[in-house]
Amino acid sequence: MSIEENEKEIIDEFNIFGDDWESRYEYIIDLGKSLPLLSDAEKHDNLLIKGCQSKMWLKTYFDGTLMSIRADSDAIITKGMAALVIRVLNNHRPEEIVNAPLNFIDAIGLKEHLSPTRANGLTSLIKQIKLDALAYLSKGSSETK
Amino acid sequence: MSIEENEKEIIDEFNIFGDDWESRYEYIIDLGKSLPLLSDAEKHDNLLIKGCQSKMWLKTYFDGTLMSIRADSDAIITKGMAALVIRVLNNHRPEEIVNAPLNFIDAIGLKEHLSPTRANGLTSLIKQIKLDALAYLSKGSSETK
Amino acid sequence: MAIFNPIDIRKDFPTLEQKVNKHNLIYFDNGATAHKPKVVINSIQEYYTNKNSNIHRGVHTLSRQITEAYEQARVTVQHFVNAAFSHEIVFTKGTTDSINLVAYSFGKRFVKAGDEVMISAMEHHSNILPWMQLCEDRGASLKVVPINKAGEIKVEDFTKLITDRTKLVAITHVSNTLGTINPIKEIIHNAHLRNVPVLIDGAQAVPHLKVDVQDLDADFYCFSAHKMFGPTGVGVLYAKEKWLNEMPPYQSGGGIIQTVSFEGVTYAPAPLKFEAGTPHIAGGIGLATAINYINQIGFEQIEKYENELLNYAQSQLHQMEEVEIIGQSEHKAAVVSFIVKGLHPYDVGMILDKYGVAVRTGHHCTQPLMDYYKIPGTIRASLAFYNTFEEIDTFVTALKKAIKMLS
Amino acid sequence: MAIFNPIDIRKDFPTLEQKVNKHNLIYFDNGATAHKPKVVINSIQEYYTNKNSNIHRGVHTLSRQITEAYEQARVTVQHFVNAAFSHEIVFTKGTTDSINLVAYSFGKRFVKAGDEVMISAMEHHSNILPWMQLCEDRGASLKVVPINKAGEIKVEDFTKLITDRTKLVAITHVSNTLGTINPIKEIIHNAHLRNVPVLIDGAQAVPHLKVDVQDLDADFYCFSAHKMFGPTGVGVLYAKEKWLNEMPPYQSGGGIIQTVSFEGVTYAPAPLKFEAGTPHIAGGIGLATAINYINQIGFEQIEKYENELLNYAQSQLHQMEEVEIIGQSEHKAAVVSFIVKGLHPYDVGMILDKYGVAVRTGHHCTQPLMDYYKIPGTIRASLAFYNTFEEIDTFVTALKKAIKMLS
Ligand SMILES: Cc1ncc(COP(=O)(O)O)c(C=O)c1O
Ligand SMILES: Cc1ncc(COP(=O)(O)O)c(C=O)c1O
Repeated sequence: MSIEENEKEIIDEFNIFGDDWESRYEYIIDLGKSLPLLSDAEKHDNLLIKGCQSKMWLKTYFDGTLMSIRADSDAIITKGMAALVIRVLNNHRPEEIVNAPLNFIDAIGLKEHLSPTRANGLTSLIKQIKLDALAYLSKGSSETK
Repeated sequence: MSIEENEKEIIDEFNIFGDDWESRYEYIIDLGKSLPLLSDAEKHDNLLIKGCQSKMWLKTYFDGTLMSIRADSDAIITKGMAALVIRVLNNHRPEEIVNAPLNFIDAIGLKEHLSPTRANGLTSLIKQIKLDALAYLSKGSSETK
Repeated sequence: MAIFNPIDIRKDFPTLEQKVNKHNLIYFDNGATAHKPKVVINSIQEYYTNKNSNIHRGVHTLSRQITEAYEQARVTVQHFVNAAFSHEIVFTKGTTDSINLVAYSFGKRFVKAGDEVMISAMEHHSNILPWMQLCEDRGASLKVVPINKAGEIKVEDFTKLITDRTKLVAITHVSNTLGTINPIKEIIHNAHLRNVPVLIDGAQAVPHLKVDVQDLDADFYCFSAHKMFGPTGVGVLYAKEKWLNEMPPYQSGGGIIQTVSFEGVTYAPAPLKFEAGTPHIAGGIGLATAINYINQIGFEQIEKYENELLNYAQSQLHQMEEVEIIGQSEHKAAVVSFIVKGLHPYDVGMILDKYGVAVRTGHHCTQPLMDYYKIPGTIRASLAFYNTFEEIDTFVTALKKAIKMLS
Repeated sequence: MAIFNPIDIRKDFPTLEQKVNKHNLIYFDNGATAHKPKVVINSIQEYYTNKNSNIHRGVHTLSRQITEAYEQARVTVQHFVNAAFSHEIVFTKGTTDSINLVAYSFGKRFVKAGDEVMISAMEHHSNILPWMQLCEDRGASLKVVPINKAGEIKVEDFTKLITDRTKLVAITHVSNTLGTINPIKEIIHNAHLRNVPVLIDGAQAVPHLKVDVQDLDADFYCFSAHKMFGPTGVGVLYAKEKWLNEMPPYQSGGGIIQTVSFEGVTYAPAPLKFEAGTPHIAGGIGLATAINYINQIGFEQIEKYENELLNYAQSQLHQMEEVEIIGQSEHKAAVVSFIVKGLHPYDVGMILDKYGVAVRTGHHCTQPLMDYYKIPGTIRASLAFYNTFEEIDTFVTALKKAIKMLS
């Protein structure tokens, strides 16, 4: 599925919740709880994304064609949000990732997580994923970050 | 005449002008023009009062009983105001000078000259005269400042 | 002095009358910044509408009038902290600016290689970093007085650490994270026995309790208007006249000098020497209005009411097993920090916000303190006299829902 | 863009509608501070009434919303001066604060004993004293580029004085006393040929003309909100990203770091690194509103109208024998300084005030310039786009009366 199709799918899922923030957040929290994204051993400080109130680790990998993304957080909502972003972007080509507008976050009513307050790591996460994608693009060969 | 009587006299003179600021200022300006208070040779920098937009020189003298005061300014309104203050305080005992409330400035409608803006030297002039008076008081013998 | 009634008081604060996420706003983030009563907002509006002019510089009427009003504001601040002279009140940008001013000017004059500056383990970054910087610049060293688990400083610990090289003690009056009211009068007394001057970070004290700098014998006392119901961008440095006279200027520029030539300058006396540039005139006017407003209520009533609020909030939280209160001193201002076992403060804060409850989560600019407690942060409810018991109930209900959702 | 009509414009500025000493106020002291349009006053009131909260720190809704608004204000400033990035905009207390920041942080990193800093003879104290202080602290020397009698700097004079030790050039865009618009684009170009960065004091430029920092290629550009129809207590430092990255922080405290322990700190990237403490949030919001207001009128119309005003005022004054205009450059913003032969500026200003005319008299914080002209001060009429030809007529009439009274 393309990035856009992934986004569409999530938007459809969230549409069911209507105006009800509680269900939306329960969904995010469940996502955060269910997915062990990185093992404790993997959570090195050099994977930390700067400027979040909660800790956020990011690990990306490039096989020469597709980029895969893993991330984790010590805060459950942040982790759930990261899981959504990964679900959308994972296993796509770096140029697709660089150009992804990621409108779905706004569309599913979670735009508040994109605010420039430094409390929130989502903006930084997306920025770092795109920076990694850019770096892979310019190098072209497989690599881990 | 006592300081209070001097003040009373000036207030009476100014009462004639009523609400008319132009006459009041013409009076002050005339005062400023007519009185050569210090000769140019006397206008040493060490007599300068700090913090005025116009220059203001102050010279006081104490004969052991009475204090005499002379002052001058390169701005004519400042000079006129100084002349009024001198007319009130000159040749009085230091303790009288220290305690003089100088309400006349307010009473004759020239309170604006007492503002704490540093543009205006009148407040500094009065402060310095009183400081000199205090110094004479504590020493007691004749002296020039 | 009218009888204290928070319901009436709340009417003075328009910001409180709003819905957040469809709930009535419950604002428990007063430690970050407090809301402004209408009189303060109106005084700022009135300044810009009718009185605007630059000060100290013009001979014209508007300029003269606003200079007088601004200097009157200084006198209002003087009386608020009971300073001996109005020229001991320096207007700054805020607490951070005040502390930086002292670190620079006092440091330049008095701190040399090998000297020591002493702070406590519960300081706000604004009362840590300027001293670290000073010590680094001058080759001096920073000494940190420990706290106990309850979040208290022992006066003896302070006294013990003072040496002949100690040049300054800098300590907070009230901890923004823990709420602890430190025994600063005793600390100042003991420091003075060793001839060491003391700077007090009063940012979190002035909204809650009566400060008397002469009774405390503080050498420097710093605070921000925005945390005491006044405008943003303005704060105060109180300093004893003798220090202001000895300290060189900090920033330089228009307004701080008597004469300038390229050969040299003569400085104006304090406070002007420390107030380079056009000041935040509307800020000074608004701060004075905020002080008058506080005085009308009176600290006696404020302290009594806030104490009841604090006790109620703490007792409610105590009843929740999963909650641990961080900062258990017996002397506290109306600040409760806590953690929920197993949950990240950020998650809890996010969900509370959804219920209209504004708390702050994180390290509250006291990272070393978080390291001491080995926690990533806390959830902080910081109260003001316009908060109510009902709000605490609603907050506790919301907190329970949040915990349920997140567990 | 509506057609420019000062009569309509004046209605936006409530402060202009008042009597001073029974006369309609004629406010010709815009160089000291400008009045605020209602939209600016309202945006400040609206902030305090409904949006007040601290920024960057909270997860709650109010805090998030105001953080976004404050960062949006930064973007508005960015576009106003056409900076390449919004993170090149640092919010400060004002021009003086901005210049002190650069003197400290750039100086600490780049200026060593034996180096030189270059300014001009027409600088404001705020663009003299910080450099004198820096040079004194570092053992560097201050070089002063001369001006001619018309009040102009010759680009060649500037270029000639640059040496291999010149580390920075600091010069005003528009002289607050003379009105001269300096050829800063050429000066910057020439300084860059020698690899010397240039700081521009833009305090008196931004209210009058369009500034494009990229076109100018300025390294640093400083200005104050209060002189451009915005609030007091807030200003801007524009700096090229590369300098901000290389410069150490100035003030330290809450908000400027990523991590702190007593062992060391990691700083946040610019602009946060330079914005310690709670900022003047209402100030940032008000400044952005002022910029939007100016943009609505447009600098094209402003420059054209002000030029006409300036020419008219100068030609009226030229006709008076006893008047001498100080500052006769062909490139001037709407500022006229003059002296009346045989009279002290202070006296003239006092009497003008009695007729409701607010001018500034004195040295205008440019004492070295007064020394150059060998005068104690000038009378300065500094105009804004809300001033009118009729006001100039009334002013000239009042001036004639004042001269008559005083002569
Ligand atoms: C040319 C110039 N530079 C700097 C300043 C200082 O500005 P502020 O007082 O707002 O810091 C002024 C204002 O008087 C000025 O006219
Ligand atoms: C204890 C303490 N000190 C200093 C500060 C810094 O105050 P400001 O940000 O107003 O400069 C704060 C505010 O967060 C504080 O709580």
